[in-house]
Amino acid sequence: ACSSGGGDTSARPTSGSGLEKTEITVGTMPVVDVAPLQLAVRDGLFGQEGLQVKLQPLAGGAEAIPKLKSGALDVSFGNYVSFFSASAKNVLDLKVVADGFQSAPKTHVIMVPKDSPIASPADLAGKTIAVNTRRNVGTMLVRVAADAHGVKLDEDDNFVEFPFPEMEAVLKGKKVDAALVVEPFGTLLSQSIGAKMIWDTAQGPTADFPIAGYATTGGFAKENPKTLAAFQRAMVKAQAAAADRAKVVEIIPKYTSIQSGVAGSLAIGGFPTSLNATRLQRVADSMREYGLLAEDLNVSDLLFSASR
Amino acid sequence: MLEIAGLTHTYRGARGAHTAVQSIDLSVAAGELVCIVGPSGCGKSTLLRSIAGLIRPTAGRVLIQGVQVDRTPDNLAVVFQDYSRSLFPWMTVAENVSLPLRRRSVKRAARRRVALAALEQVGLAGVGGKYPWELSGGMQQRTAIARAIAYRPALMLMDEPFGSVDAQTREDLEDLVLAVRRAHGMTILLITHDIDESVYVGDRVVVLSKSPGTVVADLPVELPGPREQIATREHPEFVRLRAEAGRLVRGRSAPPEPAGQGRRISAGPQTP
Amino acid sequence: MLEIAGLTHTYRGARGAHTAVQSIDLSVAAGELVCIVGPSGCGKSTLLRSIAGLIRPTAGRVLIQGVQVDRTPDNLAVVFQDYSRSLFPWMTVAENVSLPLRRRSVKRAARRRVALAALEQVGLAGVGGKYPWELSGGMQQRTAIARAIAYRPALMLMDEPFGSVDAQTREDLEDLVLAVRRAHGMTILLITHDIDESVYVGDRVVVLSKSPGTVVADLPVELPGPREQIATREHPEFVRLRAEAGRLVRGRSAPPEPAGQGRRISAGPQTP
Amino acid sequence: MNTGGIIRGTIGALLPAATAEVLTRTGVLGLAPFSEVVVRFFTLAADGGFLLNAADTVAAWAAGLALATVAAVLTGVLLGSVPFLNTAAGVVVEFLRPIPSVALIPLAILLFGAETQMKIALICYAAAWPILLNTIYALRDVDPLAKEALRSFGFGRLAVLWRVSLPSAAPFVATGVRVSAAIGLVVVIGAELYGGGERGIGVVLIQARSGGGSDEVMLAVALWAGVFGLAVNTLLQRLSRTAFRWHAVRTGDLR
Amino acid sequence: MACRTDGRPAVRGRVAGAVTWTAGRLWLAVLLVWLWERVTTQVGEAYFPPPSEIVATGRELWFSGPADRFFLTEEAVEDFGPSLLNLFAGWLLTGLAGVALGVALGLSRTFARYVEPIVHFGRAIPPPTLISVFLSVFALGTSMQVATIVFGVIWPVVLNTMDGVRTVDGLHLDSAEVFGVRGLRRLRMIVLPAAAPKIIAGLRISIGLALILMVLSEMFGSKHGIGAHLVDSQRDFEPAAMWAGIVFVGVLGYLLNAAFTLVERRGPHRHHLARAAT
Ligand SMILES: Nc1ncnc2c1ncn2[C@@H]1O[C@H](COP(=O)(O)OP(=O)(O)OP(=O)(O)O)[C@@H](O)[C@H]1O
Ligand SMILES: Nc1ncnc2c1ncn2[C@@H]1O[C@H](COP(=O)(O)OP(=O)(O)OP(=O)(O)O)[C@@H](O)[C@H]1O
Ligand SMILES: [Mg+2]
Ligand SMILES: [Mg+2]
Repeated sequence: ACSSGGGDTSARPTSGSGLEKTEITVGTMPVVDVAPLQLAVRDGLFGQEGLQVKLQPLAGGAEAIPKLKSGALDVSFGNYVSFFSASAKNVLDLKVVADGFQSAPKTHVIMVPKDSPIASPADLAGKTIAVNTRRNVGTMLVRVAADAHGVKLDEDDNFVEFPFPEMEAVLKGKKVDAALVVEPFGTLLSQSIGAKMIWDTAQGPTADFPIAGYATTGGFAKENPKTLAAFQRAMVKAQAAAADRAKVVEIIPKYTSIQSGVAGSLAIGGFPTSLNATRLQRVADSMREYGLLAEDLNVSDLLFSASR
Repeated sequence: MLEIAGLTHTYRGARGAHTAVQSIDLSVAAGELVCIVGPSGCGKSTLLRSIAGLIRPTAGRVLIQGVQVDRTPDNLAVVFQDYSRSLFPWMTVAENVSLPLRRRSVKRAARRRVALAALEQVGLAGVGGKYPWELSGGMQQRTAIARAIAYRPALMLMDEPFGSVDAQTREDLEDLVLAVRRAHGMTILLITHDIDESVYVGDRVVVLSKSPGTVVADLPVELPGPREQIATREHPEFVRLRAEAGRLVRGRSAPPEPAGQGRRISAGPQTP
Repeated sequence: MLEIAGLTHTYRGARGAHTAVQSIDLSVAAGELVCIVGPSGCGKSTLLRSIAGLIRPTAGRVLIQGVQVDRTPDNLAVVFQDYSRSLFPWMTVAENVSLPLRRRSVKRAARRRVALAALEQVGLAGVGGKYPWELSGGMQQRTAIARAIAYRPALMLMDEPFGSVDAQTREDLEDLVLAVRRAHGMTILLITHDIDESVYVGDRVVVLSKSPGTVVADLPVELPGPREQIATREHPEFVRLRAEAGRLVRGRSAPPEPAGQGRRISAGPQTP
Repeated sequence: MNTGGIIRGTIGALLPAATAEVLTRTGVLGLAPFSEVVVRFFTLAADGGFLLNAADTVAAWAAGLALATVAAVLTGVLLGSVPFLNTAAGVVVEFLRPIPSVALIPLAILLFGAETQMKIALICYAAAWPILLNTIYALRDVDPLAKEALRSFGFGRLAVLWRVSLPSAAPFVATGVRVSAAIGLVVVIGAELYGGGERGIGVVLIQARSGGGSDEVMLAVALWAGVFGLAVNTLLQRLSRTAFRWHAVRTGDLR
Repeated sequence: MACRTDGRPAVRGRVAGAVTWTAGRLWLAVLLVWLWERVTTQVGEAYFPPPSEIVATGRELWFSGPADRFFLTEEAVEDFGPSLLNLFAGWLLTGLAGVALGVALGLSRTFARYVEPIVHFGRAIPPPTLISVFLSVFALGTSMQVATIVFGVIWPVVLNTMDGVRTVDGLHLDSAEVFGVRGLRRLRMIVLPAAAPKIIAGLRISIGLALILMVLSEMFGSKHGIGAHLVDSQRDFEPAAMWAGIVFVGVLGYLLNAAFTLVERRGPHRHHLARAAT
């Protein structure tokens, strides 16, 4: 019941007929995670399903929720932690439409300046760590790593928020002790200021950790089940296509300002092709464990399924 | 023409009430030019504002041509002392002069004609296209007078109209008022604190007491022939009248000053 | 005391040069009170500002007590016409009056004493703690005079000092100037456009021509005894002098007006 | 500003520019060298994509400013002529004024959805205050004698408002608009940067920041904002000096 | 007003006066809050909680602490303390630097011709685009936030001071010259007081802006402060807490403005200041 309707794609008509809405707006960000979405648009995968998709860049993801609510976006890319806590706080009637991205080796790393005495998460006690968003997946990944080394970090006291592009400046200026960064910033930091990676979060309890996906509101899902199913089908093809690293490396410089040279050496995460409640439940459980959720959250209620 | 009976005005402010004028009775015949003099703060402007319907009297009434004033009557024009504030700097001189005619629904072209004629009459032919602030003080005050003339009021009220122009211009404007009165047969009520001026231009000089102002004297001015700045002022009757009015204005006692200081503490004793 | 020789001042502006005063020669003996009259814009203020060293003459020179003026001399005080702008509203009356004494390095307590004495002299005992804007116009002008007195200058320059006060106060202030002169033996140069006033207070009346100003007459005033507002003005010599000065000021021909309009176009012809 | 003014202004800018260059070149400041920012400043000008986005931002700015002007003047006239309402509105205005529009982004998104409306609403919110306050103050300061002069010829309240109060308040309102123009520019870029959207300079910046080393673009855009703000200020100042010459003469503001 | 024939009616009169005064000022605010309450309760949108809920949240967040700490919670001390410190430090620095630069620009037309364009230029630069500059110039934390505030706020102070100094009445200057008040004494006793109304107006505008920038500067790189609180509550989807922050900023702004008005009305320059609105 939890798998998407992607399996029987070929059985459905590929023309636009039958869709409640043929034109949808999708929120996106200039990050590696959305490479399949960009591929789908470029290669006309949505068109094959009779869908016309308009992409709208988001600034930081925080505004995805009000944009979904107000109808400015029909579907939006976003990280699961934000989606789940919005849902838990009853701010948004959430439906996850497609899985997007999961961590892989070196996609989410803790970096320290070249000459830093910090060598492992065990040394992070009492230190200040930069993350791009507090109380989110970043802090969680660091806290999980620290826990594994017996160090307790406090959500409010040990983390400060900086946009990824500023991390170079704050690390170099020793204004923070460490930073959790994603690609391409991990690669760039080691190239530009010789920053050292002290921990790769893609191991232990956070290996292959679901990071982000595509969601919509319950209201939209109810009124446009066929449209969303078409979107799912296209995304499944796109996610599958993105397993080919060359395709991803090729498209990244087209929608981000990552240079082609850099793109080639990036660590690239996984692009899951199915929407799996068990996998996503991991995120909710970790959130509960680390105080980002006040109560247990049953993720399977939040997944969109075309058959419903 | 103008009948004032028992006019009293009391200002009510945050710091209590202040009676500015009290039981003023005054009547002005059509075509007369009456000057009102009185010490500073005695309520001259208050009287004028009541006549113009700009403020409502606390008691008493004002009749113009037999009609009681309750809002600004439309056969009346006012020339304020402070020309630089009563002319509108964003309009040209001609626009300023023709503005009141809009109330009479006069057409644009006709308005312009009347305005230029009025300007010519006050000696300002050719400056209609300038702005008030491009003119000297005397010319600005003439513009204000032209505005009043163009409106052809039955009654013209002038509040210290020459208080802020230099002596030279002042004499010219005094003569201009006399000429306008002659030309249009208007009734004019002119407020001034210059006793010489009141005697020089007035048919009658009404003297108000210090605050709250009441009428203390109403002197007819009987000077021969048309007035002339130098000769008239040398006339014995003029010298007598100005001395009399002067004594009446200051004679009663010193006019009030805010802080209650006597007025001549130092100068007085040293004058042997 | 004061020697002015061939004083000429030309303003250079964006729209060309304008000569305000031309070849003025004038000398004032110590203790004299000289009045300067002249039509509006003839350069009276320019003359005063040159004497005070506020502007540099284009030609000619000014000597005070034998010393050539190039920057403001320190034995000189000025009373400006516009009291409301020449007093500092952020200082109390006493602070305003005592400010100039700082220059003389007078101690705080002594400054205060001198200031209060000067205020008392102009009839303002007890208002030292108020702010200028809490006083009436006449009182403000007296404050400006007190400031000049407290400074004990050898020469006091007054630019239309009573131009913006009402007639009543004006007369009081005229008498005050006479009293101050007697009390301190100062030399005073008083600029006015009121001919009556110049004759009433002056030992001499200097008449300037229309722009560019030059000296056209220097009339000695020989009125008997101490002056008194009503009696003096009724004196035949006073009447004669004011008529003469009046003819001199306006006689030459009409003073200039910016737009070049004749001054009496309308009033003139109608005067039979 | 005339040619001389531009030259002098440029000379005045040289010292800070040289300082910035030295500091960045020597690495005292960990930023892209200033001269590279300047180069980027010029290449942006030739970049059609950037210009399209900039046009979008400027359009939102202009619309927000216009809306703020109309709304603030109307409210100002209402409050300025109804004293008891004005007294009561004081509390509300002083409460609302310091609220940063950036903090209102999510609410604005929710209320105004489509990104252009959202931006316009935020600009309008931030830009309305100076204009509103100037309008109220200016109407309060209209010379009572000027109003009486018109009333004495028998004109009514509306005529006085239209023919005296509004014209004499206009120069101060214009000053308010000039202040608001700069505020509006700051807000529109902030709104795009924090609120995302389809087009606009902020979106260019978001994209530029995705690959690291983005100071250069960010600072070049900052330069553009400054240049644009300077130009708008000069233009508005000139316009109001011409339109309100009577006022400029009075305050000696004719240079 | 009530008659004041004996003592008691006078007191009653004063009390009645105070009540009328307060009511005259507050009725609209109360009415709007009431309307807001009705509308939001009716609509029930999570992002627009009713005022009652906002106030309750704010109280619980910040004002439910122990009595010996004036009921402030630890959170309040952490949020407000640094915020207010930054605000005042930034504002004070701005005041000093802005007035100094403004005076220099006002006194010398030549200097102004060269520098004034940069001022108008700087005024239009959005502070968020300068994050990286601030970050690399200043250490993390306070000084960077103070820098953001100073940069965003200095312009109105400079421009107003310049304008005030430039428009000092020529007759004031002439009077000073005639009586030998020159140099520094002239600056201190004549120029600065004469320009004071405009300088103060500039400072008044700037404190409103400073508040805005304080919040803005805390939105990144800050663990505590109202800006951080706003961002956190937005990210945590707690609209009531976010609104409480907004309301707090509004109230703070209102209070700062009221304090300013008090200084203007009570200070030695009150008359002089009252005339110079904006
Ligand atoms: N709006 C007002 N509210 C309260 N008191 C006022 C008001 N206008 C005038 N007064 C007071 O009423 C008195 C008379 O004022 P008014 O202006 O009529 O005098 P005036 O004779 O015209 O004086 P002046 O010769 O100085 O023009 C003065 O004491 C003045 O202070
Ligand atoms: N700063 C200036 N620049 C250019 N022209 C000036 C300046 N000051 C005065 N003038 C001109 O010089 C002439 C003399 O001016 P001044 O002020 O000395 O006249 P005045 O006799 O004092 O006039 P009033 O009686 O009106 O005070 C006038 O025509 C005036 O326009
Ligand atoms: Mg009056
Ligand atoms: Mg003069």
